[in-house]
Amino acid sequence: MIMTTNPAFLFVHAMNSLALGMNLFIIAVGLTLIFGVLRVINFAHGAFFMVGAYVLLSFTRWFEHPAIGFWIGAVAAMVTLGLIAYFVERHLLCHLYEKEHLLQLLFTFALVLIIGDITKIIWGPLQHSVSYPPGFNGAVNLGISYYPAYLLFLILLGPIIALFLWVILEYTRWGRIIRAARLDREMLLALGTNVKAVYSIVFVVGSALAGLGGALAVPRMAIEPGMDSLVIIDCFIIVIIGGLGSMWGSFLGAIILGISTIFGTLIFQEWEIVVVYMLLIIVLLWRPSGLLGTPEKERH
Amino acid sequence: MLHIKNSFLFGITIYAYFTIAFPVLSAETLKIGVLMPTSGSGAAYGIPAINGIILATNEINENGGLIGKKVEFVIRDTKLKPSVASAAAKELITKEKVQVLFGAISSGVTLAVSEVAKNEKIVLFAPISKTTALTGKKFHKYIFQSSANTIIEGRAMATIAKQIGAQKICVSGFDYAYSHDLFESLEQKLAGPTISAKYHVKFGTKDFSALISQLLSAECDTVVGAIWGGGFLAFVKQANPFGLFKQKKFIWGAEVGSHEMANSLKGDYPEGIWANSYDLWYFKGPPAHKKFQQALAKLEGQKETNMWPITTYVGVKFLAAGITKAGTSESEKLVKALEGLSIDTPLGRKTIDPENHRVNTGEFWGPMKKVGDSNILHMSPPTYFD
Amino acid sequence: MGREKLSEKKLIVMLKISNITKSFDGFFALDDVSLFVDQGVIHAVIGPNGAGKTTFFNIISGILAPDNGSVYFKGQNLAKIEPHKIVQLGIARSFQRVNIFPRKTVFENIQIALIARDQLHRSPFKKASNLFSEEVEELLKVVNLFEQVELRGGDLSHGMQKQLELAIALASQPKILLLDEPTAGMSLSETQSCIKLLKNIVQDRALTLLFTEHDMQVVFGMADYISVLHHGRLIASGPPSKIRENSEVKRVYLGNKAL
Amino acid sequence: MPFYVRKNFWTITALALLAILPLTGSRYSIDLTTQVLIYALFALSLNILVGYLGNLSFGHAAFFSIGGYTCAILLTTYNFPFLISFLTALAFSAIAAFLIGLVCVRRNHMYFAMLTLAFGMLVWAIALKWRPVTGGDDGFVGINIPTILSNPINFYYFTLLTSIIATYALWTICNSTFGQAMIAIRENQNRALFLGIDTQSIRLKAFVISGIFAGLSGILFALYNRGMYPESAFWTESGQVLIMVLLGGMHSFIGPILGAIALYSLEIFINQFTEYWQIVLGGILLIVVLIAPEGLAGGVIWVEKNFLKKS
Repeated sequence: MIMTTNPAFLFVHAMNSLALGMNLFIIAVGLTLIFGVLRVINFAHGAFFMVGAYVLLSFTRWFEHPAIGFWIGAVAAMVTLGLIAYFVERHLLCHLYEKEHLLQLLFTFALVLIIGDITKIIWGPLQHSVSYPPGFNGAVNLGISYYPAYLLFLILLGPIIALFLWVILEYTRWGRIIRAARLDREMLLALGTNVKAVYSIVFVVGSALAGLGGALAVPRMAIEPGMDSLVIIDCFIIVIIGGLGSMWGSFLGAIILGISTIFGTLIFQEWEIVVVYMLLIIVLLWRPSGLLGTPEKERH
Repeated sequence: MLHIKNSFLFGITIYAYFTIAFPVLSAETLKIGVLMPTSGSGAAYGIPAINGIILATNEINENGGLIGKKVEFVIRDTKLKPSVASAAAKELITKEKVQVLFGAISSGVTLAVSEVAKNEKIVLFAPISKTTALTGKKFHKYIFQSSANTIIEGRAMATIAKQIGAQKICVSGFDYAYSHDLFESLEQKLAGPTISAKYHVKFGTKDFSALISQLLSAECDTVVGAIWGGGFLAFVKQANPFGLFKQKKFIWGAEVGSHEMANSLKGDYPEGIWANSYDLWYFKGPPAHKKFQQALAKLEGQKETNMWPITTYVGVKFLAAGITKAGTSESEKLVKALEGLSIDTPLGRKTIDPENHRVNTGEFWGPMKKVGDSNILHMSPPTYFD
Repeated sequence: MGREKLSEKKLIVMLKISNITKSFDGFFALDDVSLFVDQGVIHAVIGPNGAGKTTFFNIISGILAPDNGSVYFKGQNLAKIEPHKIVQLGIARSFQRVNIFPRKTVFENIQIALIARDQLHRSPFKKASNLFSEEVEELLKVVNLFEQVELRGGDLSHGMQKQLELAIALASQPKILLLDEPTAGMSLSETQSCIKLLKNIVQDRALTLLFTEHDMQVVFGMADYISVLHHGRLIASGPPSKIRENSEVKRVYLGNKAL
Repeated sequence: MPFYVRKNFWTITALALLAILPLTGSRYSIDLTTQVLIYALFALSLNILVGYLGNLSFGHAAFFSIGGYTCAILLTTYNFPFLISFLTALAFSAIAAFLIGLVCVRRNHMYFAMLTLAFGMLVWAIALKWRPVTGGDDGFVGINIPTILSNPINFYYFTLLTSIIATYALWTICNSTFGQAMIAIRENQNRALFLGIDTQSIRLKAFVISGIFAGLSGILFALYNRGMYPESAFWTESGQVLIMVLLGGMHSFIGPILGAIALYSLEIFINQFTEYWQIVLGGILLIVVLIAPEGLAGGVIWVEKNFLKKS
């Protein structure tokens, strides 16, 4: 175990934590939005992430030019997932809103299985890799240290997405409706808004973010079957630490998970496996509704 | 009430149909039960490995089968879970009436299947799982292991370390039995160079940034690694921007020198690192290897074949030779026949050690280099270590 | 104030609330409220919305702890006693919004209350079916729900659900009953029969009743004694006739209209 | 027919069929039924929390593996007698459930679920990392079981008997006054509290009961496989058993048993026909979710109702 006080060393680790956190944030924020409004625990969110990665893979193969392939692929991943989500929500999930809400778990579990096999059929069982997009494969001199350009991009993109979502939630009509839905579903019904449309939009946007997150994670990862099962648990941890349904909560949760993963590995090496779960327990005992979550309303 | 009764009876009939099986035992076929992960993260290894089995069985059947019977194999997905694998193994034995078990990937899964083999007195032939516990601590007479185990791999690493002039070595791997065993074997065999630091990361992690920084600031001149598959892929891609591979020498086990790995990483593959592979389609070897590669290329529909088939191909060939020698697939006689058995494989003559049931299987090792204008690296030159 | 006039016989104090203060984020929901509830009395707590009535009930039943002051039930200080133990002491309550077990039958709704009253809910081996069936029937007859015994609680009409909740509260054989707006959402005829029912029950069972209400007809038709909350302060307390005359009550609550 | 027999006709029939199963002489059906019985018990134990108490748990595999590992370690590493190992393992599951429950029952809904998840993963991490004791990622293989149990038929009867006793105990608990209190908490925790029910202590008790029976199924699992693996504590395992409960129908006592039979046998059967078992199983689950919202148990009732109306 080497723990130096070298500032450059610490700086790189801090940046690494942020980069990991921001990548996870992009995925997890979709999960938290969906939970907040639809009250659905979407186990298939990880599978959506995986499909996003595979879609990007296909695009980088179709386009000769790596930059075009990558960036169009990232957008295509979002669009594809949006379309899949629209179909799933409109034709399948919507039949379950009125029923026992735990059935939705069973439903999303079924989706995980089906998507797992479909990706295997389309893209095969082997591992694949996509390079960093051109211009992002090197390191940038930040004064204190060199740092990989792609990670810098992720570190900047995370807050941009967060701000963008915040502006939408805070200052648009749809945003107000979504916030209202998060707090009180009955109120939403009373307002006479088109609840169906709200649910569709949130599910589509949330899933599209999972697709984007999957596409953007690709340059740092292998694309392979089963890549969904790890990311979903990370997303759950983030969403819970931050508070279910809270956008900024998942932002904070993602950074915390990033820090605990990177510095946890540094300090505790392989025992890092325990750190995250201990952290989760401590947070939940200290703040029952997560760091930025709103306490659940008393039922009368 | 009537209808409840009907659905109840219907359910029982279905259950009975599947369970109280009509023994599909036929005098004409000889069944091999294959346990491989074909879904989830293990599919990347399990599915290619099955090709080797297909190839070997086809060859055997074209030549008239074994002891007058046609060879048939039955595949079950292990999902990389020991409990699933052991249930599947029991099902293969009791329902499909397979005479031999073959396969399993990941040491925990293989050990679980091995326990079934021990209790059911059925031979388990393990062509891929590397853990020495299988034929060491947990040895029993029905287990045979033809993979290049951690002793062989560690020995090869020690030799290479000396050859490339390593002084101080850092080792890094996933925190589980395979890496620990491998590095222990490496440490025992090292003559000259010393291990200065060990870095273990949580099993299956996809983020290696902490490890990368640790390696960057470590005092060693050579890194010996054992992170495999998608993990290695992620490690390389995360380490590249930091220039890690330019700063130190690398020896990396766990078959990351395979062509499929080079093919998926393409230009991102770190040039000059020493890596290993069970097989290389471009290896200019004996005619038997060429013949094997041609047949495999035909089966896979690509000239640049995968690495895993050879492991299972050789395994099935061993089993076939054993059954032929014993004249039966009956376990006790088969065990006797397999012990000390030698056969010719595409990569030379291999023997099962009668004492510990291990095979002297080696692997290709060599530096990964650019060849021609292809951006897919080749091991050049490959040397066979066993 | 008017306690002596209410009745000639010696009054026993059921509930003594002294100097209760409760604030949420600096907003005073209750500010130094003190009052007595005497045994056998129908006592109404009234006040405009946000006056602190529900907070007042929540403090008595132990959901909320007061910042200051204390609640005594038959001389026993209720501070630090958990809500379920307060119920066991003999304080039952209903809620402003119907609070029953909607997916269980009317029978089961009452049965579980009886199980809880006898502290049988801790026995994992005592068979539940048909337990207390006679007592359940009796209670259902009291609240006129006997016909609906097989129906699910959630399938009853709103008024019936209120009656069911009343039966649940009665099942625990309380000494004092706290009802939060017992007639809320009821039709005129339902309200009237409800008032009659409540009056009968209180008389038959020698109960003490403390309730909140904003329907003035109900309040003045039922209550022996009325306390008025306004902005968390107790501004008046007395028999209906006195409250009717009270100028401050008229001013802040009734908007100077004659009652 | 005497009244008792008529009333319990289906239970008696099912038990009779299970009792004579080994007469068919099929090892496979004995093995598969043993496995199904173990999972059915596991699912029943979880349903105490999910179905009766209304608390979603994502960490139930923790108690399953604590039971299994404890029994395995005592039998093999310490050579304890069978009965002592068995009972100590049950006690360990109970203690673990009590300690974890103390923390978890202080939270509701998703936060309860996530706490159970976190504790479940801690148990998994311990099973994985405490190599000298648990065997780490290789698993704890090669458990010494009494010779009498090494015969599959004997083991089948042992499992059957244990499951029958456990199921009867669970059935009694679920239909007791305590069971009514659990349902009351599920339906309306707040109302239950104001009936004078100490909801926290009921929830803790239920958590412990549920943990003990999960531990029991874990013990059977370890003995049957003669091995215990860290994977059995992983959250996907908790997810699997949760799916069994939901599939079978959590609002009936028998639902989880049906769910365990259906999911476990489906996974095995489909795997026999196609490599693409995931898509087939997923499709079946999807159909069940969309047409039988109360799970399989609800489906049976629904079929009965609708057919009876027609006839």
